Amino acid sequence: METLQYTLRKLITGLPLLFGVTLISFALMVYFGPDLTYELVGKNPTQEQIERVQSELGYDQNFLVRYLDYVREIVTLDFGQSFSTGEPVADLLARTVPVSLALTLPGFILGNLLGILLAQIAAWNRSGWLDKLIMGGAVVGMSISFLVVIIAAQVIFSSSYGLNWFPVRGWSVYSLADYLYHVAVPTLALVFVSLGYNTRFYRAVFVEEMSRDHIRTARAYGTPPIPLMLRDVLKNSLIPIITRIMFSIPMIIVSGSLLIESYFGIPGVGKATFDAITTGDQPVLKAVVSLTAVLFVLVLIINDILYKWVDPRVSLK
Amino acid sequence: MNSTRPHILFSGLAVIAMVLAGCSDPASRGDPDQKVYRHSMDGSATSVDPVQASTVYANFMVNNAYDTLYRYKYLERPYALTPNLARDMPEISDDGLTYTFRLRPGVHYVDDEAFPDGQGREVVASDLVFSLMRHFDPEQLSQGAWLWQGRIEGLNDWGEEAAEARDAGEQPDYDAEIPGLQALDDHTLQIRLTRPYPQLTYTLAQGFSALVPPEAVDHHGRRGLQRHAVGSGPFQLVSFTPQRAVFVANEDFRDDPVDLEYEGYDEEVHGEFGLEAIDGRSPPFIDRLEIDQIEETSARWNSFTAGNEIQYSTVPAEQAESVLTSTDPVEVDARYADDYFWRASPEAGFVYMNFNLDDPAIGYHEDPDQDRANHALRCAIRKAFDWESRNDRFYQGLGDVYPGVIPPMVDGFNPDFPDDSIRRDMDAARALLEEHGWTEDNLPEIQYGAVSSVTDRQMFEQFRGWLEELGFPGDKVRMRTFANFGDLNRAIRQGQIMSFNIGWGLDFPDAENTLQLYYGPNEAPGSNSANMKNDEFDRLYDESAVMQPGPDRNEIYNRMNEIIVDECANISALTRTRIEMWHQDLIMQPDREILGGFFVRFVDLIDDGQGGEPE
Amino acid sequence: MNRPLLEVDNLVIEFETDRGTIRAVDGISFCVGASETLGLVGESGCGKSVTALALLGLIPSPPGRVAAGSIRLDGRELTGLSEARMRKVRGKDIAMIFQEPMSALNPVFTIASQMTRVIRRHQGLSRRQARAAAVEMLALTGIAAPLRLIDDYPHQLSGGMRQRVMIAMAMSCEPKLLIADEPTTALDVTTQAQVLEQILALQSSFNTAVILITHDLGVVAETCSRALVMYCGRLAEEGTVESLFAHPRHPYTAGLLESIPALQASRNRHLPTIAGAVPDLAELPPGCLFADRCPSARSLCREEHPRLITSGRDGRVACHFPVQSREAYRAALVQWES
Amino acid sequence: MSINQPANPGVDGRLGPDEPVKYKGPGPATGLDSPLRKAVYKLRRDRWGMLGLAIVIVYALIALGVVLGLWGQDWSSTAGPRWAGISAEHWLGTNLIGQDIFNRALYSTRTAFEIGLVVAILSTLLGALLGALSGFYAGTWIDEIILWKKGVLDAIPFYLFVAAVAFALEGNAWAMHIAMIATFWTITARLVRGEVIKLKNLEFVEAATAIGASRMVTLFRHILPNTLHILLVQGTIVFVSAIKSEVILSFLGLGVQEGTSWGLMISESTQEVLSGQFMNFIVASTMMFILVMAFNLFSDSLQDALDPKKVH
Repeated sequence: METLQYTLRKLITGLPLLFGVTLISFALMVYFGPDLTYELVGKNPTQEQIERVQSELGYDQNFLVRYLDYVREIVTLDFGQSFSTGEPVADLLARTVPVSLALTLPGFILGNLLGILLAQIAAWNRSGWLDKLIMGGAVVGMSISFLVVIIAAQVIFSSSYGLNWFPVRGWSVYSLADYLYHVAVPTLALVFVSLGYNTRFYRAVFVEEMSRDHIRTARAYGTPPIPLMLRDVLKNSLIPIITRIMFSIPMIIVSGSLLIESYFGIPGVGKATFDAITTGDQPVLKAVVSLTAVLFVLVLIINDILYKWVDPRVSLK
Repeated sequence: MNSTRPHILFSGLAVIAMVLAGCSDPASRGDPDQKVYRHSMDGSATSVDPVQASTVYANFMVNNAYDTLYRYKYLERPYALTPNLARDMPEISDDGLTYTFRLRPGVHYVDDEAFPDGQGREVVASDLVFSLMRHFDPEQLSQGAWLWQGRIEGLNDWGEEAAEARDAGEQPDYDAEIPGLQALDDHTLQIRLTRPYPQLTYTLAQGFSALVPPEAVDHHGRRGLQRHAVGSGPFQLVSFTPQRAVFVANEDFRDDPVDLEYEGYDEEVHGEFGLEAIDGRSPPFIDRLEIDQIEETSARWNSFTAGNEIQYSTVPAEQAESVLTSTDPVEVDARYADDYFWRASPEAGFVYMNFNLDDPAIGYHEDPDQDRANHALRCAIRKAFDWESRNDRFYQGLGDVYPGVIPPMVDGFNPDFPDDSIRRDMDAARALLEEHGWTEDNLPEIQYGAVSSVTDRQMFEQFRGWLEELGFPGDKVRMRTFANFGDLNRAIRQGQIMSFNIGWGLDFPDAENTLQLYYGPNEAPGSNSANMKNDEFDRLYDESAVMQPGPDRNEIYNRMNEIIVDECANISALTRTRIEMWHQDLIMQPDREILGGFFVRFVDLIDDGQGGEPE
Repeated sequence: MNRPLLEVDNLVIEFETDRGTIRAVDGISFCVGASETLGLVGESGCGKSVTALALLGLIPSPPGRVAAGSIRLDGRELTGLSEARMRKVRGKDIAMIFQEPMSALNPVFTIASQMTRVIRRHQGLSRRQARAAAVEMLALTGIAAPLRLIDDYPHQLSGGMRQRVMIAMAMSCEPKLLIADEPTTALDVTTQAQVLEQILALQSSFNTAVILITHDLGVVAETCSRALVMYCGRLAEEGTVESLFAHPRHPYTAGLLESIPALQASRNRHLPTIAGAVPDLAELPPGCLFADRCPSARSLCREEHPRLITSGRDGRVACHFPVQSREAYRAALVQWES
Repeated sequence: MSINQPANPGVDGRLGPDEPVKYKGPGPATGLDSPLRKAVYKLRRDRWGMLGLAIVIVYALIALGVVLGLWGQDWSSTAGPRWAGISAEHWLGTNLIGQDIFNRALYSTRTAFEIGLVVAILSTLLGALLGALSGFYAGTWIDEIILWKKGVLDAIPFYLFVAAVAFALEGNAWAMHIAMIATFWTITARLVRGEVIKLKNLEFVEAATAIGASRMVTLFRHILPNTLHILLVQGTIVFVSAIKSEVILSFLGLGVQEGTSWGLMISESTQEVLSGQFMNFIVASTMMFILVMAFNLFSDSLQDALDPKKVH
């Protein structure tokens, strides 16, 4: 009941955020966004035809009218059909979001788990050679551009100049084997690129946590390293960990990994959204933007509820 | 803390569920006894509605799902028209204004819920009347209306009435009588033109003119028809997404046996492809057609070479190095030639660079001296343009470079046209500049519009390199980037860009289609993006536009081509060549061009029961 | 006297810092007898907590390390012990109570969870048995309804309650030695007394030796039999509580005694504190480290480090010129200040 | 709890816990009185940090040389052959259109510094200003609005935002800079806000207020200078983020519009590596990696030196 009340209250306080995200995105992506007119008018259009298309696309309305239309669409959850393909926006999201999730989740999960693991090892061996090795590796990892990682991974694993084990690009997944075959290289790249940041972040969290009095207490009572790190330190560090993970989730759902999807030609939501921005496909943009905002508010709420779940001191006031 | 376990279990299940949901639908793999042809395209059709069939990809879909009155012969090149839904070629009145078309009787639409009893009714002449009227109904957002704009008596007037009706929130009257567009009976159509338009028959082979039953528009609406087709073509569309289209054979497709010789079969050219197998049989031969629309070149190539996925692909540019052993003549490495059939096919179109002649810095100028100087400047830039290098660096040396805008594949191409406009001559270029008083200081800033992509940028930098050799300071050659083609296109259509690279795909194999690119009245926002306005050219265009094909007309075309070259309005042209490859169990000669999209009905598979490779 | 329970001999603890190696504890030796209560007194930063952590092998390393010396519990050497063996000592043979009951307990686990883990680890009991033992132990520390709070989280308890929980946890494995590091500092005055009483009561019933670390001489006076006074990582003075209070020998001890308000004869006199600051451990002066703050320092004190000498019956002091009496110290102080 | 959570792990993931605690070694520090001198002293003793700084300086000199016209001027000439190998004329070979890769890599250094400096300076200033206002007026509507803006920007996926800005500005050459500045300030602002809230309750600030200094003077004269350590460290972090983002944005066609950059070179290489042409890729990514790595090392040691609470 407390949670429910809290959620409702929080939903209402999330309205300004919803408003802000939709307004800014609407202004940038839709109002000042690309002009589809000349894509749609044919080779030798007349002035009337041009105006007709512009009016069909809503370009002749003023900002407020268009924004209010947008708000109405959000409220009714009806974004219509893609301008460029005629595909209902709901279908488009239903088709692309799972692909993005399937593509990025393994890398995201592995990147975080490995990051936590390495950070725990580093934090436990703080200032030892293992710590220095791990943290040195993290700095190196952080210094390599994501794009470079992707290209290198592709050349090494997917080209005839390297091992040629995996497909160069694409996403034709019909079975679990196909899935593993296609997801391997993207996952590797995702893990590589996130591991440095994750390890550093988590190590800082753990090191801080390890300096707490209660950890000293636990050690003074003979807690062995593994339970100490995995139970005492980890559970007490969950708040920053949860925050980091939770706030990545809307990004994963909405933008997937745009770069991976573009580079490997994978039909995920990041690519779809990016294409919609480049072509000015307003219905798709509007849906994605409002999805982002809603997810963000939801994440804020779930985040707080999770805080309460992991830390009994937190109350949802 | 016991409560954590179910949570972990639950999240694990959720992840697996999502992963599986991320897998594509495997159901489309089909039954092994069926003949399935898996085609691939290098871009996406965005709609299957004939009114929006403006791209190669969309046209390909429309050609297979719908019927047009005419089509191009399967194998004959240059492209030649042949009746399709029409029984024969049209009867044309002596003044060239009245066309009478006779439709085949007994052709039916595929079954669809749009029809009262769900059964496809017969295709009748009034359906074509309706289909052409649709282009002039503003609600339908036609991209093809320009083909008939002002050409057919009364059609434009009806368009205005339709616009008024739509503005008033009413349905336009599709039953209205249009003087120039009448169904005399169910199988006879008469078109009356405002002035002669010899290309009319060509336009009736375009996807834009495909026959759509009014019931389908009423029932599915414009939006519905973007992704659903109700036609009478050789195939029936089962599903369509921007990634993949699936068709099945139209069981009731009319009986129309193939006369291979009539279609242009030539033992020497086509002998190795096993096409004789279809002679005398009635298309379509395959049961199922799957079209994967894969823009990613490597993904397409991988899928093609993997062996069991797509069966047709063009060779991506980055693979050309390893696939080809020679570019002139084109030779394919044995690794590929042994496994696949291949063909080097020129595109039905070309790429070229335009100057915006409305820009006083480089184009027309009130001051005659300045006007001449600008003309010299354009010509000098053209002389500095190194087609050989452009072809070599960006088109693997496969392109065909020729002067002017009449490409080799159309009637009217003159192989003896002087080629100095495509020959690089730096000395002459510099001399020309000097002669007209151009110096490093008074040269204008050349602005080049392009999309912000790697290739476009490299093309620009190459161009800038040439101009630097010509004597331009590097900072006087600037690229104006556009985030996407739509914005660039708008800027071009609004006459804001001084120079730009652009391509043109032929709508029909007649030089009129390319010469109109420099016809004054077609200036921005039309397709005359150079905004060339030359009185003689315009007069000749008007004159030739009403002429039937023949040597007289070709002579005028040649003169018009000369005018374009003399004006230095552009730097043209290069026709790209693509290497198409297909698996050897296919019996076909593919053609990815907008004119050749009719080939799929002639595709057959060697039936060895296993679907394996032939000997 | 029997063999002492704990023998610390010449313990040296060093830390690596940005500014070089510093000695936080420099050559301390002492013993604790079974069931004895030893006070460890000094200002904050004097090395007393570091010493306590060293007994448990918990010096954070790096940067710290036990550079020399030996620690023997029941005759068993602890300094070279492997981490795994040391863990068996922690909580079982030596238990520790910390200063901050607020933060010393893990906020995200219940009392039951934290206590049963310790009990099960060292006594091999089942979950249920361990819980029963925890309840019993909580009752022994004077918690009226242990079942009511055992499933609470630490933040739901008052400071005094938390410290009792801490004591219960410490005593739950019946350790031989209990180290109480400022156990009452963070508590209010009434609770302080109760908590101290509880520790003493349990000590006698379990026969545990206690090292009570404090800066509060009053607490030492009330609870301990013997006390060590530390200054800058070194032992300043050692002796029985009676003799330390009656006859402090080290000027630092005398100074500390002077600054206890409750022991002052006259309340309206101004309360003397020890002037000056503790020297920088990274740049230690030669000679006596207390010299700069000492009213009776002479030139020798700044040149030569004083060695521990026996004083009285079983006391020791590290001073070239030990204080003769508290009055003499006061007089010297007045003179020095002026 | 408000929406002001550490919400943007995207830019560099360095959002530490709110209050890292360092080991409190025994003994108070004396000797080095000024915190700045102490920081410089610490910095100079950090070998990796100094190595990083030295490399950054070398790069800066390369960039300066390009600006002064000493080298890297021939980056656009297309006179060379296609994909030439290493030779005396083309030290690192040429690209598809015959441009000299060595010269392009040098010129790109200048581009990197231009982007890094513009974005780092402006976004840090913006973050400082808004963070300071937000912290100083914590709890008022000014704070609320700034927090709201921050929350909104954090909620829009970064690359989509940049793309949107780029399209809204129709391919403007500064679109990338503007978009980065508009997103990177939020972290700086969050850190400065926290610091300002802490500082404004300190004695010297109260003293300044007591002697009648106006609120703005107090904020900008007395409080903001005390957040300098945050700004310096954030500046280096943003610099690195900007250079790294440029690569990806250039690949997406949203990046550098004039001149060339490592990002553009790497984008070119995406079309070359599968044909076995690796020079563009290797040169540009190595040049960039070394600079970013050096900056990271320097940034870390700067953070160690300036922030006494930094977790080691």
